[in-house]
Amino acid sequence: MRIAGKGLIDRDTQVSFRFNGTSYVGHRGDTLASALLANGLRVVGRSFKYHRPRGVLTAGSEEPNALVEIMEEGQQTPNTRATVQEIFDGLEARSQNHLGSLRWDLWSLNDLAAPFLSAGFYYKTFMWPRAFWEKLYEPAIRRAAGLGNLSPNADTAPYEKAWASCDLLVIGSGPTGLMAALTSARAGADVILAEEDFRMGGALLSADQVIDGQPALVWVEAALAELDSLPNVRLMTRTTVTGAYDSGVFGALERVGLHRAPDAHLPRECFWRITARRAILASGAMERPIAFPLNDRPGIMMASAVQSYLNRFGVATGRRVTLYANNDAARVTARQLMAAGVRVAAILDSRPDASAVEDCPVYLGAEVLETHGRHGLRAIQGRHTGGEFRLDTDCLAMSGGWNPTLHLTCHMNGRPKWSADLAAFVPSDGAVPGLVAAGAANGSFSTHGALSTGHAAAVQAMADLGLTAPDLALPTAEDAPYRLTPLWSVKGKHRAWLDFANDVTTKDITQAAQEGYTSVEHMKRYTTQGMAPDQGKNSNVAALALLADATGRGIPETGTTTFRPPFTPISIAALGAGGRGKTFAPQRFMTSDQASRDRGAPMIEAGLWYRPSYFPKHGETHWRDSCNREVSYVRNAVGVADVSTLGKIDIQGRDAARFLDLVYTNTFSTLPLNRVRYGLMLREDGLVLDDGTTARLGENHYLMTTTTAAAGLVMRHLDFVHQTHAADWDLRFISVTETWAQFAIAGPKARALLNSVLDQPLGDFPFMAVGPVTVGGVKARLFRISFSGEQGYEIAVPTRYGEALFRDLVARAETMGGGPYGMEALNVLRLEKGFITHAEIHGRTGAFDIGMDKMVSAKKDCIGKRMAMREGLNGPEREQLVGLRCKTEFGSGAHLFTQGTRVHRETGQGYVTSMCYSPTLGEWIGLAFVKNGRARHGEDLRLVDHMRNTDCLVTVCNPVFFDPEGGKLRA
Amino acid sequence: MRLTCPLCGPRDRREFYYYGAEDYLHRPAPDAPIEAWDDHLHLRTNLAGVIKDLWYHEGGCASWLLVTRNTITHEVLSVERVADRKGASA
Amino acid sequence: MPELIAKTALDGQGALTLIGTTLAPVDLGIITSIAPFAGQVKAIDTALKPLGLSFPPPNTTAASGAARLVWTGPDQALLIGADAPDLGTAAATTDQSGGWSALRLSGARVADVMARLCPLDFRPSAFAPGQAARAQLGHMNAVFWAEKDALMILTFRSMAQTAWDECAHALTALAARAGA
Amino acid sequence: MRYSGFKVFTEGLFGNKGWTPAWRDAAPKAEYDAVIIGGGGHGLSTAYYLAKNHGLRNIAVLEKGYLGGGNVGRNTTIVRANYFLPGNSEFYSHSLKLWEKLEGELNYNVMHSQRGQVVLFHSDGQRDAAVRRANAIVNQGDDAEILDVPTLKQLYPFLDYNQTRFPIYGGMNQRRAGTARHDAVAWGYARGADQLGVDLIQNCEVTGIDIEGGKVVGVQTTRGAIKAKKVGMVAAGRSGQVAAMAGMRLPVESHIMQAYVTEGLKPCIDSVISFGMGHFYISQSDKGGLVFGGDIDFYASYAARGNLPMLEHVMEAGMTLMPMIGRAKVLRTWGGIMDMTPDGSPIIDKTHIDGLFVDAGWNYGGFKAIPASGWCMAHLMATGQPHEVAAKFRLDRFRTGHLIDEEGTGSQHNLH
Repeated sequence: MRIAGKGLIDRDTQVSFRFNGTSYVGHRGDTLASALLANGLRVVGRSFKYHRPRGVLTAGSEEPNALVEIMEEGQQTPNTRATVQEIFDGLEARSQNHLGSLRWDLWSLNDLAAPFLSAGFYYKTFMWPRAFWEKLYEPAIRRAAGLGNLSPNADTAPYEKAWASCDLLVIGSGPTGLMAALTSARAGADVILAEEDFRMGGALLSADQVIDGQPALVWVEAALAELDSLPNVRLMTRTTVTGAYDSGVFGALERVGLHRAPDAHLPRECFWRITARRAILASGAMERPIAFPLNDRPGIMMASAVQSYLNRFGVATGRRVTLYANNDAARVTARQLMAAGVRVAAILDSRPDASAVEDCPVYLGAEVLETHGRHGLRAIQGRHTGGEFRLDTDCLAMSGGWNPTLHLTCHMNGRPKWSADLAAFVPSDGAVPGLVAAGAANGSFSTHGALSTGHAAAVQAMADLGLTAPDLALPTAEDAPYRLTPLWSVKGKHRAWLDFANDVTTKDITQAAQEGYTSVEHMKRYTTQGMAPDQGKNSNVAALALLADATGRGIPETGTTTFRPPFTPISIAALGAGGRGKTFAPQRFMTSDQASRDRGAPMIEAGLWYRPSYFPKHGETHWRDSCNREVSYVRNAVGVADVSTLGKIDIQGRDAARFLDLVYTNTFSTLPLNRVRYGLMLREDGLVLDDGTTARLGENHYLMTTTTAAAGLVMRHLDFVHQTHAADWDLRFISVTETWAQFAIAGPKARALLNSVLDQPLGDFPFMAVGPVTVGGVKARLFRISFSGEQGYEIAVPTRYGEALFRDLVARAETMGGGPYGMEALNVLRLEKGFITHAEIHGRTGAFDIGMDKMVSAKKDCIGKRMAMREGLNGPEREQLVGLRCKTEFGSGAHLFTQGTRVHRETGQGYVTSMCYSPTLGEWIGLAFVKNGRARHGEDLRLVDHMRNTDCLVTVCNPVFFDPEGGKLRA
Repeated sequence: MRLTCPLCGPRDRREFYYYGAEDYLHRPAPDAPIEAWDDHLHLRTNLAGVIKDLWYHEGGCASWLLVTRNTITHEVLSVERVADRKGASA
Repeated sequence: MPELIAKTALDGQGALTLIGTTLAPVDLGIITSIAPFAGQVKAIDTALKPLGLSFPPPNTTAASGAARLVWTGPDQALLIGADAPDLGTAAATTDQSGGWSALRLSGARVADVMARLCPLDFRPSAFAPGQAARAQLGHMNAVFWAEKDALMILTFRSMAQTAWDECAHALTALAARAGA
Repeated sequence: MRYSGFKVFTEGLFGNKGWTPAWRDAAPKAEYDAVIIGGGGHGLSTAYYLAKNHGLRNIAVLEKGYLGGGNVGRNTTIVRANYFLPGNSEFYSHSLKLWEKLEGELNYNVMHSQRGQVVLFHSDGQRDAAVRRANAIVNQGDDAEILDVPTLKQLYPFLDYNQTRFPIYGGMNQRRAGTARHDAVAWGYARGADQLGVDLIQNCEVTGIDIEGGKVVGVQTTRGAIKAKKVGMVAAGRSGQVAAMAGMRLPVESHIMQAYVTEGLKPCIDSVISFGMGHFYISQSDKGGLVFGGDIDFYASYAARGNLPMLEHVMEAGMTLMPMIGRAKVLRTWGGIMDMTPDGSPIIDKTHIDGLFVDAGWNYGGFKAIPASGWCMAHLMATGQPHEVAAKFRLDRFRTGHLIDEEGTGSQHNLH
C-alpha cells in the first residue's frame, strides 16, 4: 500500500492500467511492479518448472519472478519484467505460465511430483518405448515448460538501430556514474551517460541518503542539470548497455516507446552500437538472496527492493515486515521502514555477534527454517541464538550481501576474481580493453566510495585521452564499512531455491555434485542453474558456493560460469530492425522496371535485382504460353530484353591486356580493336568463377561483362589480383554497371529494328563487333553478341535514357511482329543454344566439365590454371556437360542412371541442371552433367525424379540444340 | 570490432570482407609442385595468437588489407594496404 | 528517330522536410570518374587548373564554383558538375553520370538521421565541410561528402529507391521521437 | 547404474540420495593402447566405439577443460541427413541411423526428437537445387520431400509469405531430421565409454605429440607423459594447434560461429526451419527457448565469442522470414570455434605419421555427425582402414582435387 509523503512518483497524475483483466490505478513514475504492490497484489506469476506462485522479488531488470505479458491489439510482449515496465494509461498486462487462472494453475501439480523431477531427471527416463518420447512425453514437457506466449502475428511495430561515437561511455547514473560523467564532461570530453532506468540517479533514487549535507536527490538534480546543459554530453535514459564487443564497441538497448501507448512511427526500441574510446562501468551491485527453506513465497523480497519500493515509489511491501540479513548494510531498510511508520516484525541477523540497536526485535545468529502462506507469506519459523521462533509476517526482506554488477567485464572472456573480503566476485582489470569498473560495480559499496572511485576513473580516462580533468571538490557522503559474514543457504527439510526463475534448488546442486557433474559448467548445464531469463544474476554466486562446498573446493578453485551478452534480453525485432519485409536487402531496379510492370510482367528476384519473368498477353493462361510466344519473337522476328543487370567493368591502362590475360583462361591481348571475345574466368582453385564477354574499346581500354550473379564477386576478385599480384601494373578499373542501360535486340529482324533507331544506319558490323553509335543524338555503344543463337545485338545507352529507349524499342519491335521477352524466354533461348549460366557453373564445375578445357591457354599462366589440372577435376569419372532431350516433361534436379541399374546414390550417373520446353524443337530439352558424358552422346539414360514422380528415358546429346554451326549468329 | 583502414580511418567491421590467411599473398610459380599450391590455398598454420590475414574494404575504398591481429583477443595490431607493401608486385 | 527523354532514378520524388531537416533528391548532371595512372597526379592537376580544382587527397573533396572533385578511393575521384577536361593518357576516365543517384540531407538533425544509417560519425565536429568518405548507407555502398550546409549522399542508381526509403524512414522515426 | 523411469521413481521416493557419478574422474595411466585428444562429442564417441565395436579397453580421452565443453555444448542441436554429394550422403545417412538408436544404445535420454527440418527456397534456381538435393537424399535411402507454398502455409502460418524480401517458393522437408539435447550427447557417450572402461581425463591438456622414427609413441600433457600406440586428434576448432605438435599444417582455418537463444516461450515453432536466402535456422528447445543461428563471423578466431555484425544480420534474416518472433528476446549469445575446411566437408584419415590419426574439419556441422564420426574414426584407428561411409573424407583430397563441396564456394575456408 502507499505511504503518504514518500516516493518520487507523481502523486498528481493517476494512471489507470489493467492486470489480468482488472483495472488498477497507479501514478506516473510507477513501474508495473510498484503499482501492483501498491494495490496489494502479491502473486504475479508462476514459476518455470513447479508452477509455484511467485511475487515480485526485486526492483530491477534482474527480476526472475514478476514476468508478465504486455497485451496490445493483435500483439503481445511476453516475459516483460514488471519491475522495469512503466505504467501508462491503457497498459494491459497479464500473468503467464499457468494453465487455468493464476491462482489455480493446474500445472502446479508438478510441485507435488517434485521429488521425481530432480536435476537431470529427464536424461534418465522417457526412453521406453522409444516412440513415446516424441508423441507423448516431449509434447507434454514442451507445453508445461516455456514462459510467456508469443503472438502468432507478425510484429509490425517500428523499431530502429542507431550508431553513436564518444570519447567516454559512462554506464550507469548512480553516484559513481554521475561523478564520472561530471568529471569528464568538465574536461571537455564527448560523453555519453547511459542509464537503464527511466530516471537517472541509480541507487540514490531509492536509498534516502545525504550528500554534501543535503538529500542526495538535490545533488543528483544539480549534477543532471549541469550535464544536460553541456553540448558535449548526451544523456540516455531507458538505455541498457547490453554488451561489450571488440574495439570499443558496445551494444545498448533503448526502450523508446515501451512506456507509452503504441505509435505508428515511434520506435518501440532502438538498438544502439556505441563506439567509445574509453568506458566506465558504473553499474552498481545486485543484492543476493539467501537460499533458506521455502524462500520463494510471494512477499519474500530483496531488502534493497523493499527499500526501493518504500523510498522511490512510496509503497510499503507489507504490514509486518521482517528483515533477514547477513550484513550491516541491509539494516538501513528496517530503519527506514520504521521511520516511515511500517511495522517491522523483527530483524533476523545471521551473525551471532551483530549489533542490535534498532527499536524492534533483533534475533542474532538467526536462520529461517520454514515459511508459510501458499499465495503469499503469512509466517516464518526459525531459530536464533536464543531458541526457536515463529513470526507472523507478510513480507520478508532478505539480504545475503551484494555482488558487483560486473557482467560486461566478462563479455570478452574476462574472468572475474574472487574477493574474500567482499565474499563476491569483482571485475578483473583490463578484461574489456578501455573499460574500467568503478563504484559498487568494482566493490566500493559506500556512497563515498562510489563518488571517489567514479571521479578517479574519469580522471584516468581523461588522461588516457589526453584531456585534463579540472579540479573538483568531492562531495561528502556516507562511508560506512561493508560488514558481512557469508550466508549462502540454510539447511532444512524443505526445498530452498537458488534460481527462482528456473526452479533450481540447493538439493539440485548437491545432487549434481553427487552424480559427478562437478565442473561448474557441468553443474550449470545439468541443473539449468543460471540459464533462466535472469541468467543467474540472482543466484550464480550462491550456487557456486554450494558446489564448492559439495566438492570440498574453495570458490576460486571452483571457478565461475561465463556471463555472455546481452546483459538483459533484447528483442529480436530490435536487433533485427530494418530486416522485416522488403527492407532486408536493398532492391535494385532496372530502368525498364516501370515499363515492364506497366505491361503486367511479374517481376522476380535475380539476386538483389528485379527482372521481368514474362510479359503476359490477353488470353494466355499459363506462363509457358507467354514464354513460347516470346521465344518465337526472337526466332522469327525480333525480341527486346533488358540485360542491364550484367556486371560491366571498365578496364584501362597499358597493362590492361596483360591483366585480362592473367584473370581469364583465354587470351585478350590478342583481341583486335572493336571486337568482343567470350572469356572464362577461374577461381584460383581451378573451378569456374564466371564467364562473360569482354570488348576491346581501345588499345589500352577494355570493357568486361560479368554475369548478374557474380558481378560483385568478380570485382572483388579483380581488385585482389590487381592489388596483390599486379600492384605496380599500369591499370585502373571501375564498375560501370550502373552507368549503362543495356538491351538485347535479337532475331532475324534485329538489324532492321536497330537501323530504325540509330542515327546512322549500321554498316558492316560482324558478329562479335563493338562500336560507338548514336541514338537520337545520345552516345551509345553497340555490341554484336548473342545469348540466343540468333543474330543479336546489345545496345547500351547512359542509364538516364534507359527507360525511354526500352519503351521505344519495344514499341518498334511490336510493329515488326516481335516484342519484349523476359527471363523465362531468355532461359529457353539460351538452353536451345546450350549456353551455360550459374545453374551449370555452380561452383563445383571446372573448365573440363563444361568442355572448355581447351580455352585454358597453354601459352600463358592464368588464375586457377595450376589447380584446374588436379587429377580429381579431370577424366572420365567427372560429370561432364551434355544436352538431354525427351518427348515428355522432366525437371531440373532429376538424377540420371544407366538403364538397368538400380536407383541409388552409388549408381548415379549425373543430374539435370536446367530444362525447358523448346518451342523451336517441339520437345523437352535440358542440360545435365553426366559421368564421361561427352563420350555418351546418343545414349538413353533413365531419369528419376522422386519429387516430381518422373521416371523416363532421356537421350544424351550435344548441349547445343539449335544451330550448332552458328550460322544464324553470323548472318 | 573495428579495423583502421590506412586510407579511410577506423571503420566498423561490417564494411570489410574477410578472405583468409596471408598465405594467399604468396602465389607459387605456375610450374611449382602441387604441394606448394596446396600450401598456398589450403593448408593453414591456423595460429591461436598473432597472425596476419587479408581483408577487403568492400564497403569503403576497395583496398585489400593485410591485418596483423590476435585471434584469441581480437586485438588489431596493424593494418596495411596490400598494394603498398614493399615488393608487392608480382 | 526515337526521342530519348532523360529520367533520374527518383524522377518526381519531392523533398521531405520534418523537424527542420530536409531530404531531397538532387540531379548532379555529369559525373566523370578520374583515375590517375601512377605518377600522373601532377599532370592531372595541371589539366584541372582551369576548373579551379586539384586532385583531392583521401577523404576530401575539392570544390570550385559548381564543380567538385570527390575522392572515392585510391587513385580515384568523381568529377561532378563540370565536363571533364581531356586528360589524355594521364588518367583513366569513365562517364558515371547516370550511375549514381544523389540525395541531399540538410538541416538541424542531419547527424541524427545519419546515425540510423551509417556507422560513421557525421556530426560536424567529426565530418566537416570538405570531407568525403566511402562507406555504406544501410547495406548499400555509398559516397558521402559534407558541404557547407548539407550532407551529400551518392548511391547506385538502381538502389535509389531503397536509399530514399531508408533515409526517409530514419527521418520519420526521428520526428516521431521529437513529437513523443 | 542403469537409468529408467522406475529408477527415477524409487530414487525420488528416497530423497535422490542413491545416484552415483555418471563417470569416474580418472587419473592418467602411464600407457594406453589408444589415446584420443579431445573430450568433445567426437572424441567421446570415438572412444566409446573403440571400446564397444572393437573391443579395445585401454583407452584414454584427454580433455584440456571439462568434457563436452567445446562445440558439442554450444551448437544449435540440429540433427539431419540432407547432404547430396557422394561422401557426405552415405556418412550422414549412417549417422542419422545411429542417432535413431542412441538412447537405447547409451541408456541416456539425449532427447533426440525427429521434429523435421524444412529448408526453404526462394527462386526457381534454388528450387532446382533443392530438388537435386532431395533426390540425392532419397537415392541414398533417406527421406526428403518438396513442400509447396500452400502446404507450408498450413504448417508454418507465421512465415511471411507476402512482404518478405525474398519470397518463399517452397521448401525441402526432411521428416527424420530434428534436434537433440546437446550436452546429453556428450554426457551419454562419456558415461557409456566410462562403463566400458575408458579413462576420461579432464583438465589434461596435451602439450606435445611424441614421434619416433615416423611413428607416434605417446603424448606429453599437463598431467605428465602418456605412452600410446595410437593417437587420435579429435580437437575440432583446436585441431590446428594439435596437428602443429606433430609438425603438420592442416587444411583447416578456425572460425567463430555464434548461436543465440531466447527466453523461454510456450510452444510456437515445432520443427527446424532454415531460410534459404541468408543463413538462418531456428528451432524451439523443450525448455521453450528459440535456438537459432546463422553464418560464422567470417574471420579466423579462437575467441569463442562473436561480434555484432553477424548477430544483427541473423536477427534481420529472422525478421524478414518470420516477423512473429520479433518480441522474443535474445537471452544469451555465445560462440564456438569451427574448424573450416576448403570444401566444407570433414576429414577422417590417417596422417603420414604411423599411428597418428585425424578427425577434424567439421566446419559448423559437427553435432549431427557425432555418432558416425566416432564410429568411423574408431574403425579407422582400430583397423587402419577407412570405414566405407567415410572413405572420401581424405586428408589429401585438396591436393588431388577430389573435393566434396556442397556449397560450391570453393577453396576459401570461411565460405562453407
